[in-house]
This record gives sequence, structure tokens and C-alpha cells, in this order.
Amino acid sequence: ADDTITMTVTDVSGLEQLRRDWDAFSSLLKEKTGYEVEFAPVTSRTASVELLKSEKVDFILTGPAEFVVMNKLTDAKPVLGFSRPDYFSAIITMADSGITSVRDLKGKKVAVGDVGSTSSHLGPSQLLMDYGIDPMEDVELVHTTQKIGLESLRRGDIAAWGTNYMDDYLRLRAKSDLAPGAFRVIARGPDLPNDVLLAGTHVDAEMVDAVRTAITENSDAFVKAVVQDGGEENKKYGGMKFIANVDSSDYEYVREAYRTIDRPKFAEFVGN
Amino acid sequence: MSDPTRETRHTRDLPDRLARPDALSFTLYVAVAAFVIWCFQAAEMSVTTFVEGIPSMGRLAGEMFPPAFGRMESIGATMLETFQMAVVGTVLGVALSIPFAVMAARNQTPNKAVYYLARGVITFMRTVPDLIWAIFFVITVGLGPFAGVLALTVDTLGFCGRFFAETMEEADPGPQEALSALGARRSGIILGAVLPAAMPSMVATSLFALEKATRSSVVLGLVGAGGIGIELKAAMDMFDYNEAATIILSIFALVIVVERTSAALRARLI
Amino acid sequence: MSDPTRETRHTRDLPDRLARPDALSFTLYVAVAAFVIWCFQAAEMSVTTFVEGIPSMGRLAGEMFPPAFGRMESIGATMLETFQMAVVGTVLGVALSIPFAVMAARNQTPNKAVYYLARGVITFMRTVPDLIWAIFFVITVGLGPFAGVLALTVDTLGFCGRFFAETMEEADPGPQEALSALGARRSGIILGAVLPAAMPSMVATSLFALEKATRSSVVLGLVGAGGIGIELKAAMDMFDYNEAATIILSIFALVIVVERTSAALRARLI
Amino acid sequence: MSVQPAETVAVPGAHAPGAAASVPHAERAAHLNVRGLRKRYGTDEADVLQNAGFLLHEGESLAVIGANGSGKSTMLRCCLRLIEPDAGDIHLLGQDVMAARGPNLRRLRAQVGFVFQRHNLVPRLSVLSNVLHGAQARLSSPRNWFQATAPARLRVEALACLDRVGLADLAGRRADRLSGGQSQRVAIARTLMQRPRLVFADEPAASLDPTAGEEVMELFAQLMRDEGIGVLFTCHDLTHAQRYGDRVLALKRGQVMFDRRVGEVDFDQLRDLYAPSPSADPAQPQEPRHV
Amino acid sequence: MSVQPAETVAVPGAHAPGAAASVPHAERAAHLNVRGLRKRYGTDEADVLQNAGFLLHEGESLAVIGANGSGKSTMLRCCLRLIEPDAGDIHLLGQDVMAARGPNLRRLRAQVGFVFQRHNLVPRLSVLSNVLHGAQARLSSPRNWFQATAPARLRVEALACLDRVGLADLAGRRADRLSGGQSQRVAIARTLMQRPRLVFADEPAASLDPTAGEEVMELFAQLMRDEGIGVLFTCHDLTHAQRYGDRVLALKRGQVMFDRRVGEVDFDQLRDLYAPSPSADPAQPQEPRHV
Ligand SMILES: Nc1ncnc2c1ncn2[C@@H]1O[C@H](COP(=O)(O)OP(=O)(O)OP(=O)(O)O)[C@@H](O)[C@H]1O
Ligand SMILES: Nc1ncnc2c1ncn2[C@@H]1O[C@H](COP(=O)(O)OP(=O)(O)OP(=O)(O)O)[C@@H](O)[C@H]1O
Ligand SMILES: [Mg+2]
Ligand SMILES: [Mg+2]
Repeated sequence: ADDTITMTVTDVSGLEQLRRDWDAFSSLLKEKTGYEVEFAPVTSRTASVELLKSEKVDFILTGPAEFVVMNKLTDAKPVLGFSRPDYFSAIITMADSGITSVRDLKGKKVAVGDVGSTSSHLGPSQLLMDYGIDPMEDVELVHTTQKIGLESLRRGDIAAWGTNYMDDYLRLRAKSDLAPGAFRVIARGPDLPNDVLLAGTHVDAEMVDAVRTAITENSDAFVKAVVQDGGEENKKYGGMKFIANVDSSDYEYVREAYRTIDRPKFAEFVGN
Repeated sequence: MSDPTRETRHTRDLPDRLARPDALSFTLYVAVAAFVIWCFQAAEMSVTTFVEGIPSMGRLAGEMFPPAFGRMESIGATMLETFQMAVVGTVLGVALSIPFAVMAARNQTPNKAVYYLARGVITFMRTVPDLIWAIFFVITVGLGPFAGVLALTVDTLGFCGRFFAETMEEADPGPQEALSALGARRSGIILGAVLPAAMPSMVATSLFALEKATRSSVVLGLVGAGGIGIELKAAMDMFDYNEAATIILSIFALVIVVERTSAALRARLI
Repeated sequence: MSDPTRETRHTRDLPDRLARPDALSFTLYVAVAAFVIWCFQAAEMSVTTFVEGIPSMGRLAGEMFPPAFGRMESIGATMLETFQMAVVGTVLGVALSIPFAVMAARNQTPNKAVYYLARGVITFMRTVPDLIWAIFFVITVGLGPFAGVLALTVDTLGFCGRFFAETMEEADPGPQEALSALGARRSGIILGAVLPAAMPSMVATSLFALEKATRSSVVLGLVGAGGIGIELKAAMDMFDYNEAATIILSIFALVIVVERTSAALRARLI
Repeated sequence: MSVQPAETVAVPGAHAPGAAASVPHAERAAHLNVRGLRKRYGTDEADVLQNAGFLLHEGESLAVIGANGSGKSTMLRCCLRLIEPDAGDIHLLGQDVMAARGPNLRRLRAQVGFVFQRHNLVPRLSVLSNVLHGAQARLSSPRNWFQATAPARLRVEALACLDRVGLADLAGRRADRLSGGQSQRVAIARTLMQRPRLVFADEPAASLDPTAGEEVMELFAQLMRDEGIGVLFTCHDLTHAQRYGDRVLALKRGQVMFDRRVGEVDFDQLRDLYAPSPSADPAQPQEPRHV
Repeated sequence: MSVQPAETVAVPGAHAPGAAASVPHAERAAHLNVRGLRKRYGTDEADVLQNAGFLLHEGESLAVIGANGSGKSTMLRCCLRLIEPDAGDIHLLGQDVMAARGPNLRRLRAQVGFVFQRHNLVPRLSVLSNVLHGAQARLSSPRNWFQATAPARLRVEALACLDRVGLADLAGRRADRLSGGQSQRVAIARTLMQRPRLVFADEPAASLDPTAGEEVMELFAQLMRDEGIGVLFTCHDLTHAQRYGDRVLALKRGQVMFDRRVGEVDFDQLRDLYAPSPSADPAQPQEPRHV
């Protein structure tokens, strides 16, 4: 309906978690804009894009890789950036493996995350490329979950593990029974572009403006709603800042990464 | 029996040990056997690796203990919600499966064309992945439980349709023959002889489908309908193994309840 | 029959239409019925929404056409690899399922404790999600096909163990009685009477398990064993719908082959 | 009496050998007219029926006798096309069975009550529901087929049918919890419920005790007398054939040996009919093999 | 002759009424001694067996007669504890059946051949495999149980058993593709394969043609004479009871009416035995109901 904002958050897995993590945000948004706000957790980016196309959702909060895709496929425009500190990928090996540089990985197995994930697939792939190793040619990529990545690194089944430095590596390392010194980071990437709140083309400009204005004008309150009043998973937004003037061209690094993983159709810049 | 000449006669009369396969079947047997052996080689199996790795299995199991019962209440609520949708999806799926199964059972189908068509539809339902069904339904009916229920219905249809059909094929032909002999129509034979014979197996399959729908409720998350599956995935993604253990145990408890219900119903029917 | 006084006598002798349920059962029936109705309400179903949404369904289907056959060769190779592992996992799983099913079949189990234990193990196997099994086996035997095969084996055991047990429970008791009467041991009764009766259903279940293992081979990808499942997921995640359509059609073709094999084997057995 | 294949049967249109004897029936309609019936199971086996044929008149009873495996049950099944004969001409109540399709075939079958040798009850249903099934052809609504839902009138009728075979007090029992003879009787009650114009009964008295056996045969005789129902029954009990058959048809290895009025059969001289088949005829096709 | 419950049977340890008559057998061992057998199916039904008992001596044959549903099959099953009797004392070949467990019970059962009323063949196996099953108790290796894998010696023995019932030429046929009488004979061949010391046969001749029926009964008689095997058979054909039973036991509604030497039974006066049960005894427990 006209006065209802339907919003999904692609990173959140689970309705319950969504309620826990984003209730504060949605009530604040409702309060500040006067619109009804409905949040729905849609865990699949494919589903989100199709929803956007069929106008079943209005706003999507999502990661950089997803943004590039959605922007390309639906022409959806960014509303706001959610800038996260220390959001970058890394390539990790075991300290005693003898592998000290990215070049040593040639011909070896490297574990990365789900296909298309910004920080655990696109980021590490581009990182390898930056160091002169073509992820599609020179190494064997294994797409797996973080836990398996770590465990097989430890067993020596893979030579390196490419993942999100803060969220996955540090967190898993803390839970592991191995000393932090058992690992070695052989490459760290640049900070990745911002997470984005984007709006479908069908959403009228008035609503987009209302949302953007409400959030930027009450930035501190919204940051508090996301971080302090949010749950465990929102910790990654700790120290975040809303960026009002995100531009599609800020995502060139991600587009480059798509080219690196042989998906050139998402590498072309669509313009703003 | 003790007369040796008779025994010789018998040896002559003994049936072949195995039906002699024709050339085609024989080639097929050999090919299948060779393929299976090849598969086993490709699997790079090794018992020693397995045995050596057992201690590390213990480590992971250790990480999951003790289960974290702190969020039990909210897990319970999600379970209930999931189960609700699973019930609806399964009921609809089972209801649709019965006519499909009749058409897809070799001995009940009205004709060969219908048989192949029904089989094809059922097979197609389960070959198309959940994610695609979820997207389909979310586009069609919007986000929420309804889309989830439809995805579960399709899943159930693909599963129950096939198993119901197979059970109907196995039903004792005697009573069916008796009913055709007295001029019963197809519907009469199915209601009167086939379904009573298939009932215990159908109960088991249906309750399995219910259990399956609850367990694999990740699809519900895809359509914004929540569900315990996605909670479990979240717990795993957050490396919260103790919470994951709690969720698994809760699902296990529910599955046990469903299975005992199935066993009790079947005990009455068999 | 035409004598009215006799008819009156008969009315008196007629059996009850339904067994009168005791208070507990009656309460249970009502509770279950109420629960199901409640579930349906929670599902927020609406036929109009569904019908209105059908055009958008068409759009998505349209996007999948025409399937992209460009990468057919590499898809074929991956399919074969997946199928290989599925065969091994299924063969192992089916082999393990038979003894488990015997213990988990109410009428074959040596005793109640074993029955509950076997049921519990089988249920547990399928309640613990694939991902966790994958982690377990990677830790144990390392990345690669072996871990994948083990994950599929466990999956198959959880599925076939239950269905085999149920089929055994449904086997005609007559031949079994005949074998116990002549002093056969449990093994003799199972081999001689139960398995021949259960065979068609077991063939169907096993080949379904093979098909299931091929379809849901995403778990293979997680353990670094490749597999068509991960290709399909990648194609979907990368919005390569035409390629996804190709993969789905290839899987569909394979599933049809497996199903026809099952049908042919069963036709010989039934 | 030495039994030889009855050559006349082979002539199409000709009456069976008993035909001359059945002249008294000539004015009655032929309820069932079977000629040249041939059947083999599986292509690699021997013929089970070879050119079998007979006539059954209204209100007449025909006893089919023959050794085990001589093809009696097969012949009965073929007459209703429960199994498809390989060749033959079957006219039932004036209609061509071989040409009948779908609803026509069903309507024909509905007129014939069939008591199976193995009874073929539906095991998980109650006795009364099994009997109600007999009315399926004339009552098309499914609620009539189960005792829990059938209207009272119908349940009373089914109970009356059970009563005629002495089983009214077991109406509520599950059909697989019966003794051999009880299940036989339920099968007969189901046939009565059908209100047939013709009854095929495959060894209807085989599992019945002597009194019940006589009662059932008397019941059939009464149906014949009172309602003009034709009865075709098989039996191994020659006293039954003698007492309740108007005519006797003897089958031997699928061939009609004779078809005579009962008075013309010498029941003490049937040894040949039941003689075991000559061992392993090498010309005979091979049996298929099974584990 | 009016039949009344035999009161003596109730006295524990006392011989059946036929005991005095069986004095000639006194020197022979009692192969089977059953006393006070009681059985009801389901708690809400009537007793199917009430205080039934009898003695069977080595090499003796006992014919059990009684109306349909009088409890004959139940009694036979109870004797081997195929269904658990509610009470009773059963001594088989000198051992206490009620006390036997596991392997002991199996060893006891192995000595008794049981021909079931419904034959109970394994439908999807070949006739020969079905016969081979008879040897399961004495041959523990599974390869002996299937015709495809059994050693030649055993297959020949099984074929010989089939030959004794005249079915050697159907050895390779699937067991569910037999005629009623053929499947009856395979069940008997399976029992022969078992080399039993005692045979329980539940209406073994019911689906057999007259000649085959006599042959089978003669076969049992010969086993009795030559190998001292005791035979307990039920039948509805009183000429069989008369000709092949040394003693006759009559059951009526689960009670032993009499147990006499065959010479003392007046077979023309058994109407009472087969009289239908008095209708709907209100004191009788209700039947459970089914759809
Ligand atoms: N499984 C069962 N559950 C309940 N009642 C049963 C069951 N089996 C048999 N009965 C009943 O027990 C009684 C005795 O049955 P049984 O089979 O022993 O009779 P029978 O003397 O062998 O009869 P018949 O001559 O018809 O074979 C019958 O009234 C029968 O209905
Ligand atoms: N489904 C089948 N497949 C193959 N052969 C069969 C099948 N049914 C019956 N036969 C064979 O056909 C022959 C005739 O069988 P049928 O049942 O007609 O005999 P019958 O005269 O009724 O014998 P009985 O007196 O023993 O009942 C037998 O030799 C039997 O083995
Ligand atoms: Mg027959
Ligand atoms: Mg009986």
C-alpha cells in the first residue's frame, strides 16, 4: 500500500533474529516518517531481486556485492550507505605451513565462502588477483562455509582460507582452541564498499526522500537503534556511519571482483 | 528319494538356478557393476583416514555441549510457527498427492499417457529446487506464510505423490480383482480396496512429509516466513554451536513425537 | 430379507458405525482437529492473491527460457561426478540401512530396547542437518569426495532406515508365520519371507535415495567435492537463469532415468 | 469310462456334447455362451485353456470339475475378462463380452456374482463393509460402500445377506480376523448383496464345514429355483457336483473332456480325469525360472 | 448321538475321553500332550478355546473336526505357540512348550511340520525355494534357502519332495502363479522337506482334487507307518476323518465335545456338531467394530 514501507534485510537469517535486531530501527523509522514499516527477512539475494522486480518490496538493506547485482538487474538506486569500520577480506594460512606469500598459493587449494558473497568470495578473489594470482586459473577454489574453511585449513586440506577478517576470521579464531599465533594473514584487502539501503524503481521519490531525510537527520538515534538496540549480529555495524551520498560508482572494486570471478555481466557500470 | 535312478531324473528336471539373461540384459548388468566399482574408486575412500579422524569428531561434538537453553522460549515459539506452516503445507500436499498418485500408479492410471504425464509432473515438482519454488510463490502471493505453505505443498506433492503411487502399485491385487468382478468403477476399487491396503504406508509417508517439512523449513526463510530452519542456519552462521545444539535437540524432540504418532496410527491400521 | 420382523431384529444386531472412542481419544481427536484449523488460519491463505500473482510467475518462467546449452559439456561432467558420489553414498547407506531397519521394525526387532535405540539413531541421523554432518566428516577425513560420500551415506541411512523398517512392518505375516512354525531363525524369516515381500518397496526407496542424493548434492560442494548442487546454486545466485534451467533439466533427465530404472525393476518384482 | 477330448466343442456354434441332453432347457435363454476359449499365461508357457466352450441356461447350474491346475479358475476369470483370454467368443446375457468396453463391461460384470477361490476380501475393512461392496455397481455414491457411512436401509440389507450365510454376529469384525470358513461365507454374502443374475462360484464350499457347505449349495439352488439365477460352480467334492449340478463339465489340462447332464455321468469312473499329467513332456514349453 | 462337552478333559493329567480306547497305544510315547488350553483374541471377545486338551501318540493320527470358527486352526497354532495361548499346558516330544524359549522353542517347532489352511507360501519366490525353506531349521547357512544358491544335493531333495506331491514340473514357477490346489501341494512339499517327527495339517486336502486329496492323505498315512510320524489334521471331509484318523476330536465353539477312537464315532450323527451357534447370545461379549 502507499503508506507502507516493505523492507527486507538480506544478511539477516531468520525472522526471530530480524525482530530482535531490527525492531528498534523499524519503529524509529515509523515514528520519524509516519509510514507503516514492515520488515521481512529474505535470506536469498535471488529472491530479493525478484521481489524488487515484482514490486513486492520497496527497500532492501544489503551488502555491496548484492547491491551491484540489484543495481544492474533492476536499476534500483542507493538511498543511504551503512559504512562499517574494518570491513575487509583477508587470506589466511597456518603459521607453520611454510606459506608466507600469496604467490606460494599457485596450484594449491583455497577455501572461500558462498558464491557471490562480498567479503568471503568476491573480496578474497580480487585480493588474490591483486597479488598476481588468478583465482579462476592459478588456484583451486573451494566454496564452503567458514567453519569448514577453518577446520580444513587446520587439517592441511587447503593451503589458504579467504574470508571476512573481522566477522569470520577473528570470531572463529576466538572460539577455536588454537592460539591466535597459529594463523598467519598473508594478505589484507582494502576496506570494502558500504552496505546499502536501496529503493526499487517503483518507489516514489517522495517516500525515498522521506526515508533518507529521516535517517540522516536523526543519525545518532538510528545508529543507536541499529547497534545498541540491535542484537549480536548487528555488532558488525559498531562504529558505523550513515552515508547520504552513496554513488553507484563507489562500487567499482566490487565490479572488478565480478570480472575476476568470470562474471563480467555484473562488471559493467550502469551509470547513475 | 533314496532311489539313485530317480535322483538322476530329478537333476535333469531341476530348474535353472538363474534365468539365463539375454545378451542385452547381460551387457547391462556388467555395465552397471563396472560403473558402481568405478564410482567407489572415485570416492577416494579410506578406512584408516576415517578411524584416525574420530578423535577430532569428538572435539566438534564437545563444542556443541552443553546446549544453550537460554533462548528456549523463543525457539519454542519459532518451532510452533514452523510446525503450523508444516502442517498446512503437508495437509494440502497430501490431499493433492492422492489424485496424482492414482494417475501415476501403473495399475490404477486410466491410461499410459496420463501415467507418464502424472509421473512427469510429480518428478518435476521435486527436481525444481526449493529456492525457485520459493521465488515463484513469493512473486505470486507476496512475502509471508502463504508463500511458505505453497512451497511446502509442492515439496510434499513431489514426495508423497511418488510414494503413494508406489504403494498403490504394491497393493494386493486380490481384493481389487474382486471389486472389478462385481462391476465396481475405478473410484470404487480405489476407495474400497486400494486405499485400505495402502493406508498404513500412506500414513507413514504423510507423517514423514510433515516431519520433513518441519526439518527443512529453511525454504520458509526465503519467503520471509521465518521458520526454525533459518534459525538453525543463523546459529551456525554465527558459530553459536551451543544454540545450534539446542535447536537440533528441539527439532529432534518434535520429530520423535511425529514418529511416535505415526507408529501409533499404523499399529491400529496394520 | 423381505420379512419386516427380521429386519427389526437386524437393526438391533447392526454393528456400531464407529467404534465409540474413549474420553482420552475423543479429547485428542478434537484437539488435533482444532490445531489443524488454527494452523490453516495462521497461514494467511488467499486464493485471489494466488490467482492475481500468476502472471508474474510467467515472467520468471520466461526468464529461464531458452535454457543455455553452451556449458553443457562441463555440466555433464559435473553431473557424472555428482552421480558417482551419489551412487557410492547410496550403496553404503542402503547397505547400512538394512540391519538398522530390521532392528527398527516393530515386528522384527529382537527386543524393545533395541527397537527404540535403532529408531532413535535413524531419527537422529536425519535430524542433524547436512551442514553439521559435513563439518563432522571434513574434520574426520578431510575435504574431498570421501567426506561427501559419508555425508550422503548418513542422509541415506536416515531416510532408508526408516522406510525400510516401515515396509518390513507391513510385510504379510502369513509366510513369516510359516517360517517360524518350521523353526527358522530370525535371519531365516527375514531373508526368506520379509525381504521378498519388502523388495519392491525397498527398490523404490533406494532408487529414490539415489535420486535425492543427486538432487541435493549441495552438501558435496561444502566439503569441497564439487557437485551439480553447488553449480546450480551458483547459477541462481549469479542470476544465470538460463544456465540454471539447463542444470535443472539435466537433473530432471537423470531423475527420470533413475525413476524408469526403478519402475522397470519393480515391474519384475511385484 | 475313459475320458477323451470332446471333439464337438471345437465346432463353432455347435452345442457342447451335453447339448442334446439339455433340450429341456431349449426354451430358456442361454445366459452364458462360451466358445473356443484359449489362454496361456506368459508367452513361454503351455496353454492353460484350449478351445474350451460351454453353454449355461437361465436357472441352470453347471458344475465344473477337473484336477488341480486343469484351468477351472482360469476359465471362470476369462468369462468375465478378469484376465484377458487369448481367443474365444463369450456371450453373457445376450451381450458380447469380448467386445464390451468400460461401462458396458462393468454393467455386464455387475450381473455376475463371483465367489473367488481365495475369497479376496478386503482385509482391513469390516465384514459388513466387505458385504456392502457387493452393491457398488448399483449404488454409485461412495457413502454406500462403508458400513460407517451407509444408510441404515443398506446396512440392514447387508446384514440380511450375512445372516443368510449364518454370520450376522460377526458383522463388525475385521475381515482378516476370520477363520477360513467364515471368510468364505463373507465372500458369498458379498455376492448375494450384488443381487446377481448369474453366479460364478470357485470352490464355494471348499473351506466350509459339511453343514455350511450344504447350506451354501442349497442357497444357490434356491436362488436358481426362485429367481432363475444361473450358477456356474467348480468343486472337487463330487457329491456336490452330483447333487447340485444340472450339468457337469469336466476339464482336463485346459480341454473340455465332457459336458453332460448329471444323470449321464458315472461319478465312480472319473479316475482318468484326475490322473496326474504324464511327467515332463519334452515338447512342452519351458517354465520360466524364479529365485 | 447328542454331543456334550467332555467333562473328563478338564481334569488335569487325566486322559482325554478317548484315552481308554487308546490303550493299545499305551506302550508308545505321547508325542503331544495338551491340557487346559484357553485362548481369546482381544480382551473384549469371547473365548475361542476353552479348556481344550488331547493326547497324540507316536505314529498315531488324530482328526480334528468341528464347524467353521470352532477353533481348530487356533488350537493348532496354540500348540506351537504361533499365537500365545492364555492358559494351558503343552508337552511336545517330552518337552514343555510353554516353558521353551528362543532356540529351544525353535528346535521343538523344527520337529513339527505345519501345513497352513491358507498355505502361507512366500509369493515372490519360486516353488523350489519355498520347498527349500523347509530345511531352514536343520541347515543354518542362508545359501541353502534359495534354489539359485543351494547345493545340488539339496535341490534334488527338494525336487523329490515336490515330486511326492506331483508337482516336480512346476519347480521353477513363482509361488503366486499357482492354482489353489498346486499351492496347497507346495505347502505340503515344504513340510516334507522339513523331515518332521510330527505333522500338523490344517485342512490339507481342502483345495485338492479327489485323487490328489487321497494321495496326500495316503502320503501322511505312509509317513505314520514307515517313520512313526504322528499326524494331527483338521478336515471338513468326514470320509477323510473316518478313513485316515485313528482318533477323532470334535470341537464345538472352542470346547472338546468328544475325543474317541474312530470306530466309536457315528459319522452320520454329527448334525449337532455343525449346528449353527444360537443367535446373538446377549451375555456374550461385544465384538469390536471396524470400518
Ligand atoms: N486374529 C483373530 N482375531 C480375532 N478373532 C479371530 C482371529 N482369528 C480367528 N478368530 C476367531 O476365532 C474363532 C476360531 O477361529 P479358527 O480359525 O480357529 O476356526 P476354525 O475352526 O479353524 O474354522 P474354519 O473351519 O473356518 O477354518 C473364529 O470365530 C474366528 O472368527
Ligand atoms: N498367474 C499365473 N501365471 C502363470 N500360470 C498360472 C497363473 N495362474 C494359474 N496358472 C497356471 O494355470 C493352470 C490352471 O490354473 P487354475 O488356477 O485355472 O487351475 P484350477 O483348475 O483352478 O486348479 P485348482 O483346482 O487347484 O484351483 C495351472 O497349471 C496354474 O499353475
Ligand atoms: Mg482354482
Ligand atoms: Mg481353520
